[in-house]
Amino acid sequence: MQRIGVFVCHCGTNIAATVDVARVVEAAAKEPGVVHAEDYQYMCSEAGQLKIREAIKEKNLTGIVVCSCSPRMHENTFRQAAERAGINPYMVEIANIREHCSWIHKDIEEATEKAVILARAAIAKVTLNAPLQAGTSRVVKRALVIGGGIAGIQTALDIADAGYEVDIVEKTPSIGGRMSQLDKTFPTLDCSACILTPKMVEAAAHDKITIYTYSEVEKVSGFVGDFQVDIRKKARSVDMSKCTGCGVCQEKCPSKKTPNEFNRGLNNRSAIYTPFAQAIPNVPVIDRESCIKFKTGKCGVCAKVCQAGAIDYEQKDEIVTQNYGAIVVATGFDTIKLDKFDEYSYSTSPDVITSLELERIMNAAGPTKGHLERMSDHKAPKSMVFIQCVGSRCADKRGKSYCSKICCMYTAKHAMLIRDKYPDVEVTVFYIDVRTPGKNFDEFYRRAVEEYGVNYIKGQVGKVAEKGDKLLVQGVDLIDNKRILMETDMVVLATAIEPNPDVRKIATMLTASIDTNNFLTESHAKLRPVESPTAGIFLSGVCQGPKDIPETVAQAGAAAVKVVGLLAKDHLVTNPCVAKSDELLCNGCSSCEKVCPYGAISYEEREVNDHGIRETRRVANVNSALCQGCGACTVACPSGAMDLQGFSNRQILAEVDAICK
Amino acid sequence: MERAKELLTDGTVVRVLGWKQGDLGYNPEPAYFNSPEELADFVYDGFCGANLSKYMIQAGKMERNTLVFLKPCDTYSFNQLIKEHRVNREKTYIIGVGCKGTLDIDKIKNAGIKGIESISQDGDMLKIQTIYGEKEFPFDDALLERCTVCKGKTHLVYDELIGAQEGEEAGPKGNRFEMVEKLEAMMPKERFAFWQNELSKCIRCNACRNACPACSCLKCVFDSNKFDSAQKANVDTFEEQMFHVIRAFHVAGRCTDCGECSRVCPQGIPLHLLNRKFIKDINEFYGPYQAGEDTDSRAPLTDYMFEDVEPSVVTERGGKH
Amino acid sequence: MHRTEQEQAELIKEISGVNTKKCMKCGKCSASCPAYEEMDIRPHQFVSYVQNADVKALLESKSIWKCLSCFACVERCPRDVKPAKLIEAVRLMVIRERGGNYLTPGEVPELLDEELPQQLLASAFRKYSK
Amino acid sequence: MQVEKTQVFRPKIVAFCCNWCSYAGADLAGSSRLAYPADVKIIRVPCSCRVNPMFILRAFQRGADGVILCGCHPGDCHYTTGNYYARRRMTLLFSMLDYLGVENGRTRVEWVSAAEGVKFSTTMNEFVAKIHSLGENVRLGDLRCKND
Repeated sequence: MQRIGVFVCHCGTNIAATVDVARVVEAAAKEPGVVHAEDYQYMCSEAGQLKIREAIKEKNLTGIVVCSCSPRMHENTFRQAAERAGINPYMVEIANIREHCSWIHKDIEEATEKAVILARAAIAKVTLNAPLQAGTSRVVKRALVIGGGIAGIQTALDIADAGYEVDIVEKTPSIGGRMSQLDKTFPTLDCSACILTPKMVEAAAHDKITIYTYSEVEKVSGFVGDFQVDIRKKARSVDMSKCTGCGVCQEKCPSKKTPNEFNRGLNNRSAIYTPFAQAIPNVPVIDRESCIKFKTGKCGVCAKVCQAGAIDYEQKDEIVTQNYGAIVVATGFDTIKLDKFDEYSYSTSPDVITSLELERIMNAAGPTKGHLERMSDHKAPKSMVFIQCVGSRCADKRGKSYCSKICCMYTAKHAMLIRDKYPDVEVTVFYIDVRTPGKNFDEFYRRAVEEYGVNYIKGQVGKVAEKGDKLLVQGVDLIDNKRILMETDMVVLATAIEPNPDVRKIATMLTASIDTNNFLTESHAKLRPVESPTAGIFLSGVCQGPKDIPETVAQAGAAAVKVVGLLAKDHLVTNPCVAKSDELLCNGCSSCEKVCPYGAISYEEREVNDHGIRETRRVANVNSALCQGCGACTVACPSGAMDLQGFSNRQILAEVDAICK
Repeated sequence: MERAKELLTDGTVVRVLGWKQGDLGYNPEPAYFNSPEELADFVYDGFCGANLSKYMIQAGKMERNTLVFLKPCDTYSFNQLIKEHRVNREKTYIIGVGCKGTLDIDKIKNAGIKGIESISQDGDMLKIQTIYGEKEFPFDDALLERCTVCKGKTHLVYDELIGAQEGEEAGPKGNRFEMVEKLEAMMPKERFAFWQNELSKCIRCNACRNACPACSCLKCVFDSNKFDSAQKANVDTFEEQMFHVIRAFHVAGRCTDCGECSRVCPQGIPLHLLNRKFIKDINEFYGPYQAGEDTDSRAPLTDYMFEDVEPSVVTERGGKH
Repeated sequence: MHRTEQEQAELIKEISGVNTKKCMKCGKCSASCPAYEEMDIRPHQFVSYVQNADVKALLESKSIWKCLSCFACVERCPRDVKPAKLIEAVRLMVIRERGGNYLTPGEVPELLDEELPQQLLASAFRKYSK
Repeated sequence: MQVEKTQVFRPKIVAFCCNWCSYAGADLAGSSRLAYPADVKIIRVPCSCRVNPMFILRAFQRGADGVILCGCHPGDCHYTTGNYYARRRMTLLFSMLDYLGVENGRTRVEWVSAAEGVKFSTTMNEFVAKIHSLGENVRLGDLRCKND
């Protein structure tokens, strides 16, 4: 028989103002099994906890109920207090009489009555509690970073510098990400490549970092401290150990008609290619869909010209399986598709481009070698129009409801750079709001206006139409309340950004939660911004929400610290509220196994002794280290063999009964 | 039967699971036959309604192989049991037997035919020997409800067929959801009255549970202390509702609609209407699904789609309050 | 019956089904409007006028007769505000106050064309039939 | 003249809330002081998928007038897939209860995130109002319990 103590907290007046605490104590004392009941001003205080510890010792309590604030607040506090007094910490139940009672009800009679019922339910539950032992699980001292952009590189460098092994998995043939496509960066106008390339080189040279490019995460199992991950290394068709990166193969490749992804399709590339000159690794891949050899079997030019004999048409995808203690998601972003924004003529006119395309045009290594020109006739523009918020802040399905955050600043950057380099080009920016929170950001924008003479007009553009070899932009100036109809040579759209579409697949593999916009959800919006709610999964960069480079780098470092904090531990304490199967009731039907999100349930042939009948049965076995305690299996099980410790069928039914009494 | 003898003699199997004549002319019962001699009692006629699949759970644990006779619809149950790892296919030799439909003795009795001694079939008619002389009754009028909406004459799993051909007369007949739809169209009060009347007949004999090939738990939750739900007394209507609702829920997505529950109910409660409601809902909400059709697909309740209907569909669709 | 401007504004919102608070003042409605130059009060201003219960000016505005009901503003609005619906509501209010519509309700269905927004036809008749 | 004191109907309502979203949403409703009737009593479960149909039937058997299940929004489940299973289970169970002639307004599933204190409170207000309109649950009550 349990000996239960009930402790009712006043929480100052937070509870006591609407709940008659004395009556709750009185009612609780009458419940079967309760041998002690008292109230106190602040149960969570050191003095309050002392009362609990003393009562446990004096009255030989086996379980306690604390009627106080939400268990999400102080469950741990009271569990520790119980443990210090020598009883199992899982013999503690909380009746939430603050958030769920005193704070939402005004009538003292009603609130007190409810508090008594909530106390009764907790007493009924704790009567059925059993001591649980938290286990431990190992921590693999290695981290995985998914995505090799600036976020992934920075996270990997910081983890590696702390002395832990890190693997970067990058889908494309080179690390570098979006930042490698940018020309200059705001607000200092550093050359993007000049600041990124050293980091790429550092990552590649770091003895603690292994980089898997042209690779994807294929399967993830396990849990915090010990994830098992399958990485698919796609066949590069080039032997990385032999290739010297001389580039002759790319020069000689006869297939040169594939849109160049790195240049956003503004020019073409060869079938064997490295995305850009500073690529890491500087080893090309053969794009098998474009390669003549793979399509027709005839060609083989690259193999013939390769002095190193590195070309390997027979190469196959390879699966690398590795264990990790922590995983960082750094999958980055892409710009949204503009096919639904007909009014801007993006799909019909080559002179209407996105800002990321402009980055490539402005870049010395880009399709125009850095000369500002129209893609239709390669003439230098005399005037340019920038349109902001294309697809951002959009309530309808065509775009995204959020602000993409970076566009105001990069548009100011583009406008400024163009006015600086080509002073005869008229630059007009149509904006809804110019948002420049950030150090030196507003000053930067003002310089664009005041020093460089960029013409900012408040008002979203209604329409862009082709008119001869010009573009006709129709808008309004909301300040002057005047119609604007202007002819221009080029239109640049500040296109909304969205998380990399692959992230949904990755989030599912990681069981990391994701919002309706496909941004990964952080564990707490303010206090745990780089952690996913799934233990051991961390977030770095735009996969979590729009951000610029400095913010990304800061978050990458923060994620790295969290990873290091985890990897520094030798063991983790596991949640003991896990599923447990009664082998005598188990039918072996596999229903539980099918609904388990963690693959924690396996089946084995086991000899059981069912009341004297010895036989070998197929029974479920729960790996308590993998189980996270959701309880899906307990309901899938028709015979009731599967139960959840800490939230058992009988415990919950006891609560139901107490509430409905 | 001859074939069974052969297989017993040549050692392919060591026992045969079939039906033997009961103490009346129309109540054959499931039986094991361990020798060719015992097979003399073997019988197979329209009253061999019993679905032998469930017995194979037990047989699978015995030494060596067992021969079992399965009617087409029984093979769905057997398949479902394979899926749930309850039967051992390797230790089973299945003879798929042809089926013209199984009969409901109560339909004959209710027609006023009393003192039945034996029944035989003659074309479309049943010849019934009674103590009052020979009577005739149309075969089709004596069919069990489940056979009037037969899901097809194809065996899904077998080693050989007798009296049936492969791919014979596939496809279901009739609308098995007719009565479910009728109930759905009623006012809630009428529905409640209907079920209150039906379920209050329940004597908790557990025949439905014992006959059901899906209800095959080693120990039923209603017999264990896991839910404080072990109570057999017929206390009031709601106790019975709870039992039957949970029973139907536990077999939802696993029930092949074999109709054994209703066939064996001594009180004549149309229990299959509970199972069919789940089947109908599953088909409507999550796409057509026939339990036992295969041995590897995910059952509807262990599967999901992101776009699944919300539970509010019940209120929106019903709305008749 | 006399209504205050505030009441009129509420009525306009009710008739049109427009939530003026959704407007983020980007001006894309006016930027898209083919009749912009003809208007004294511009489409984007309709939203803030209604929001501020400045209804008298709207009732007297010539814009309500210049709106083509082409729905470009409705199509392009990133916040789903539907300025054309507001303009129609103001128009309707003027017509109701003057007393009498230009068409009997029974005549309207025959004139409907599936390709056109219903409002286009209805408002066209209100504007030009007299 | 004696005024007869009328018995006010105080429904018994059980709310199952998942620990990660809805229970936190209820906490937020509390800390935001968003009132809802005291008739609602919350039972904390790790996930909506922990809720066995037995619990719901048992609540009704013991005299509950309404049962509501709250979980994370589909796609947001802390355990990834729990609420998808809960959704199917509850859809089928509620449909069955409806089929048995139990008013379908007495059962409800609502997805409430940890940030939706307002939604939690409005949902509970709506649900209690609905139960008030349906009155005492006579159809599923356990007569045995009421007679003693």
